[in-house]
Amino acid sequence: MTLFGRRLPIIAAVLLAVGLVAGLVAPPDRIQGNLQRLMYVHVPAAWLAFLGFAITFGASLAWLWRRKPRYDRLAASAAEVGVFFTGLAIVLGSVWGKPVWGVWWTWDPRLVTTALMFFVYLGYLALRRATLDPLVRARRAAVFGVLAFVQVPIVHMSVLWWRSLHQPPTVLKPGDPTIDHSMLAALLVNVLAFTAVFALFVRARVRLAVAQDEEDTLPGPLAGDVVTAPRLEGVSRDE
Amino acid sequence: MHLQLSPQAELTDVHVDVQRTSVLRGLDLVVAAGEVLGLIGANGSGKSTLLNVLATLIPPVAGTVQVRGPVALLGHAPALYSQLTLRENLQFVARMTGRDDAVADAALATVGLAAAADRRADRCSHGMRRRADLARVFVTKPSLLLLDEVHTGLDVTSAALVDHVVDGVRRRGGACVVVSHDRDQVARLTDRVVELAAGRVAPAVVA
Amino acid sequence: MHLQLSPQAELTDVHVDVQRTSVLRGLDLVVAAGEVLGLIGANGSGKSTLLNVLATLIPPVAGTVQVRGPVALLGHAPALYSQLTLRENLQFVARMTGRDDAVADAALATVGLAAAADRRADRCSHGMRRRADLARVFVTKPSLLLLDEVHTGLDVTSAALVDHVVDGVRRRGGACVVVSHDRDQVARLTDRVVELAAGRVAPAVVA
Amino acid sequence: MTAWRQLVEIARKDLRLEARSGEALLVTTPFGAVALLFVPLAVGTDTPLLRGIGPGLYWVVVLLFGLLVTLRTSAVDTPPQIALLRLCGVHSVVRLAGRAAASALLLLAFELLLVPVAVALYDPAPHGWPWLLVVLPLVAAGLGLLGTLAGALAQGLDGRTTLGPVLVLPLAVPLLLGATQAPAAAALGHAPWPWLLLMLTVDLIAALALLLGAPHLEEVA
Amino acid sequence: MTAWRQLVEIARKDLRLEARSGEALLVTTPFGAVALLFVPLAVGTDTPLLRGIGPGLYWVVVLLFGLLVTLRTSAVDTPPQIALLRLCGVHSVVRLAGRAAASALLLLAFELLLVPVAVALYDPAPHGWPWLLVVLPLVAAGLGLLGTLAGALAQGLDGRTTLGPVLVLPLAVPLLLGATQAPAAAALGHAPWPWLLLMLTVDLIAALALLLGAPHLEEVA
Ligand code: HEM
Ligand SMILES: Nc1ncnc2c1ncn2[C@@H]1O[C@H](COP(=O)(O)OP(=O)(O)OP(=O)(O)O)[C@@H](O)[C@H]1O
Ligand SMILES: Nc1ncnc2c1ncn2[C@@H]1O[C@H](COP(=O)(O)OP(=O)(O)OP(=O)(O)O)[C@@H](O)[C@H]1O
Ligand SMILES: [Mg+2]
Ligand SMILES: [Mg+2]
Repeated sequence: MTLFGRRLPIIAAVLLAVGLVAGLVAPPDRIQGNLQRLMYVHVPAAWLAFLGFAITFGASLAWLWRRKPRYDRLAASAAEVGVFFTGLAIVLGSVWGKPVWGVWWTWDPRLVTTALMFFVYLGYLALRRATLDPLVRARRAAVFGVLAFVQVPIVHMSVLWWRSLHQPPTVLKPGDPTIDHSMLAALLVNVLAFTAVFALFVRARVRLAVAQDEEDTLPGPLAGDVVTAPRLEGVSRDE
Repeated sequence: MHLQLSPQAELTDVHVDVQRTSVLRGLDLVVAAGEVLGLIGANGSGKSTLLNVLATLIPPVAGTVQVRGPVALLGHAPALYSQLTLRENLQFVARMTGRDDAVADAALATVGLAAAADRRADRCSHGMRRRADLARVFVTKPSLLLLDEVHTGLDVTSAALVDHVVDGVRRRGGACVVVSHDRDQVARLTDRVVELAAGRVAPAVVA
Repeated sequence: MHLQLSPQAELTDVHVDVQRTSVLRGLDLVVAAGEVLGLIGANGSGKSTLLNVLATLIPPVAGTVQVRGPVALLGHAPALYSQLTLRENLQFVARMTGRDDAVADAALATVGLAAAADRRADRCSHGMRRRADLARVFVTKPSLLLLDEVHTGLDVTSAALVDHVVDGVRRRGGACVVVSHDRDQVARLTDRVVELAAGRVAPAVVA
Repeated sequence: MTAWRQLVEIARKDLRLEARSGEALLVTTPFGAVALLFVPLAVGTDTPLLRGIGPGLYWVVVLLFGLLVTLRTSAVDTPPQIALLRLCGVHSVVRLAGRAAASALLLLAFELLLVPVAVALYDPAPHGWPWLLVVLPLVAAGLGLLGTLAGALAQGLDGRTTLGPVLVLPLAVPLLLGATQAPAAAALGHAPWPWLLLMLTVDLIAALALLLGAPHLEEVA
Repeated sequence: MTAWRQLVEIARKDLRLEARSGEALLVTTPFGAVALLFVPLAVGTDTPLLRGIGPGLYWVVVLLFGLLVTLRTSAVDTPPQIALLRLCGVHSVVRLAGRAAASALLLLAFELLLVPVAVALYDPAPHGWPWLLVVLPLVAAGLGLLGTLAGALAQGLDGRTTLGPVLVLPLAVPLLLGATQAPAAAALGHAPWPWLLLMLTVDLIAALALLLGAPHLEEVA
């Protein structure tokens, strides 16, 4: 089993190329001009972060129910990739915000809740890193993976609960999306492309975890074998 | 002695990992009711781990564990709250198991700590803490008693306490598993001795 | 055996309080160079406290303490950093006393833990930790060695280590004080046995 | 019924340990007070500014140091103690619920002790203060539950006292918002019910998480 | 010479323990970052206000959480360990100085990690920042020393992580003042030497206290 496989990377690359073209071809925003093209990465990144954490949530529940190691691996991998995409969304949002809002960071509820979500899942990863025993780790991570997910709806709803600077839902909302249709098309292509990248990352991470687990479950030496009888000959005879 | 047909504990093909290293590997063990089983083995062979498995505190990665309780485990480190007095510690155990406070005082008197009952556990000597831990058994009256090097730190007069405790369990028809490195002690105290090596048990050759 | 005239340790009319309660009360004790002294006594009689006084870790409230070092104390709890590996623990001791790292590895090999050298101390069994603690003595080569129930947790093969360690100190002309509740052990290992009671020592009647 | 008695005994034991060590009330509380004192030293002693940020800082200090209260060392069971409780038939939910109850009581005391300090140092506007009578217990309960959960999640790990807070602090944000906004809303003449409801929801979610999560969080090494 | 080698080995051991547990840098640092994030949530998100109080809050967080770094659990010697060091001929000054050195290094890293967070969140005025190159090490050294002293004072007492800070926090006040005022003075075109001198004095006093106090602070129970 190779880390990346063959077909998925090709699909992802093709989709990314198409997405890039679509992003460049789509009309510039009336007010923001070309800057607005950052949207084609920022928005998919944010959504894929949500997807990652949703997978972590589902896999954690599945682990608590079935206790199969593969759910634990999936949860961990999805969380890692989710953290990556959260970071990407934050960085691109900052880059976008500097010219649009005039600052890198503002105390906008969506921004703050996103940052908190980032910290929560960093905590998730820190918890995993700190726990060695696989079973204990899987349990604690599963409980926390379920609990942590409350952050996601909070991030999504934050713009509605607290009226703010950040774009309110324009696509993911009931009714017709309030966005230019060619922009929407370009956005959707990019969402698709980054989803392929997401799948690629998660799969690679899961395979890495499988390999690691297999290495660990090879019947190694018994813990007790390291202890031998004392070797007393010749030791302090020389004094 | 009430001999019963169903065993007090039964482990079948048990595999146990601790922090990803394999400690027990395909272990089978039956502890009969009314039996006092001695368990010996080299340092690091997994005796304490096995007691934890018998107490259902560590789940096996494979195999089945069947145990009839109530179980008490006296491990290497006493289970005392160091800022509570000895009396408070034992009363806490008594209340958790729905017993009267008087039982706690009686237990302390039995182990010879009545006069030290109001001393905080962290102001006690090593042996006093070991004794206080032992006193728990007089409170909870377990039917499976797991003793991990229980003689450690007990002085000459209190070493007899162990015989007393083990006798009590046996008389109630329960079972004991006694871990010790002192082969004479084990041979004297137990009905049968097994040795733990290579992650399994085998009948021991007792000197 | 190099007999020397000046004693290894000498306590005169020593009074010691621990947390405002009096533990030792007018104790006199001379440990001669080259001697192995056994120390027995009931739980809570002050044996561990006395060893700490001999190591000059607890100052007396009255009386004089004179000790010739270097001293090593093996107490009830091993002095290991639980997050360091056994090798790192012993190398740390070696470097603190200006010795080579190789000494640490040799010491671990002596106590039968060469293969466990890279295991963190908190991943070791109770007996393994006791052995690693004992390995310190092979690194620091003390001339006054204080052993507090040192047999605790050692398995059958490693119990011989204690004899070996004690022998080494004796051959170097140093002295040992051995605390134990096992009177046979004490009688076998030591030249002279004293009993601690009522805050003083008196020659013991050994069975 | 027995479970209830066990819970009460566990909480009582935790409170007694606290009374012996004084860790939460004698030590963390002064630490929190010093933190409140430090901010004016650092940001300048401009009175209107301080009056404005006073209540907010009070709640930040309550949250951050409150979690240290819930994670105080006397509220950690060692592996032998957990084993003992398990073998005495104490369910993990009961054990953690007892701890959460004790922590919530301590947190309430902690909050009450810091109120006069904050008032003295920052002289905040006194509007809407009666709502504190509801807000303080809601925060104490929520923090007690979340902190207990954090303690159980980080049990036995290196860096327990710091990993724990990092895990649950972000989840406590709605508590912070509710606590600061409810009296503010009341001062402006709005009914603060939505904020109280938000806090209650957090408390209930935390309780539910403890109830469902506890059985998975108990292990003895 | 040997004492020097002992000191280095002790510091190296402490850093290695930190590398194993990640307590200071992986856990306390995010905790500090979360604290920085929390304040605006509570006190309101008025940007000019935040820009004004930003540097002050940064230093308050560095001080309070920095003390948690110095008091991390991996930096506590148990009584047997202290006894071991004593019997190996390690003087208590050497032991505590080694610890202080390790803590100061960790604190410097902690400060550096939090700088970008504070800048991103509060967008403070950038005047006088080159002085940070002097101020950061001075604070790290002072806090490392004071924290080590606090740890030694509270050694063996219950509630170690919280009692210690209370003892030394008052001594840290000049550090806080110096750290906030030095760049501010520089921004106004004044030479910040008096403030730097103040901080240096605190560092020296702390070092002296450690040197003279250490022999009295060591006991083994
Ligand atoms: C650090 C800064 C930023 C962060 C952390 C951030 C975060 C997010 C998140 C988490 C989402 C997904 C929300 C959801 O669908 O529930 C999102 C969506 C979005 N963001 Fe940002 N953002 C930032 C800056 C910006 C800026 C500067 C702009 C443009 C002016 C922007 C425009 C958008 C748009 C258009 C969406 C899609 C909204 C929808 O259709 O639902 N973001 N952002
Ligand atoms: N930290 C402490 N605070 C208060 N009293 C203490 C403390 N440690 C020990 N003591 C008391 O001092 C006395 C002597 O204790 P010590 O540990 O020296 O006894 P010991 O002879 O070693 O006993 P054991 O055989 O049980 O190890 C005991 O009565 C004990 O209660
Ligand atoms: N927390 C742990 N993490 C990793 N490995 C462990 C842990 N505890 C024990 N082990 C390993 O498991 C094995 C069995 O340990 P256990 O404590 O059961 O041995 P034991 O037979 O009781 O030894 P002893 O006679 O020394 O008490 C040992 O090799 C030990 O290194
Ligand atoms: Mg064992
Ligand atoms: Mg003793």
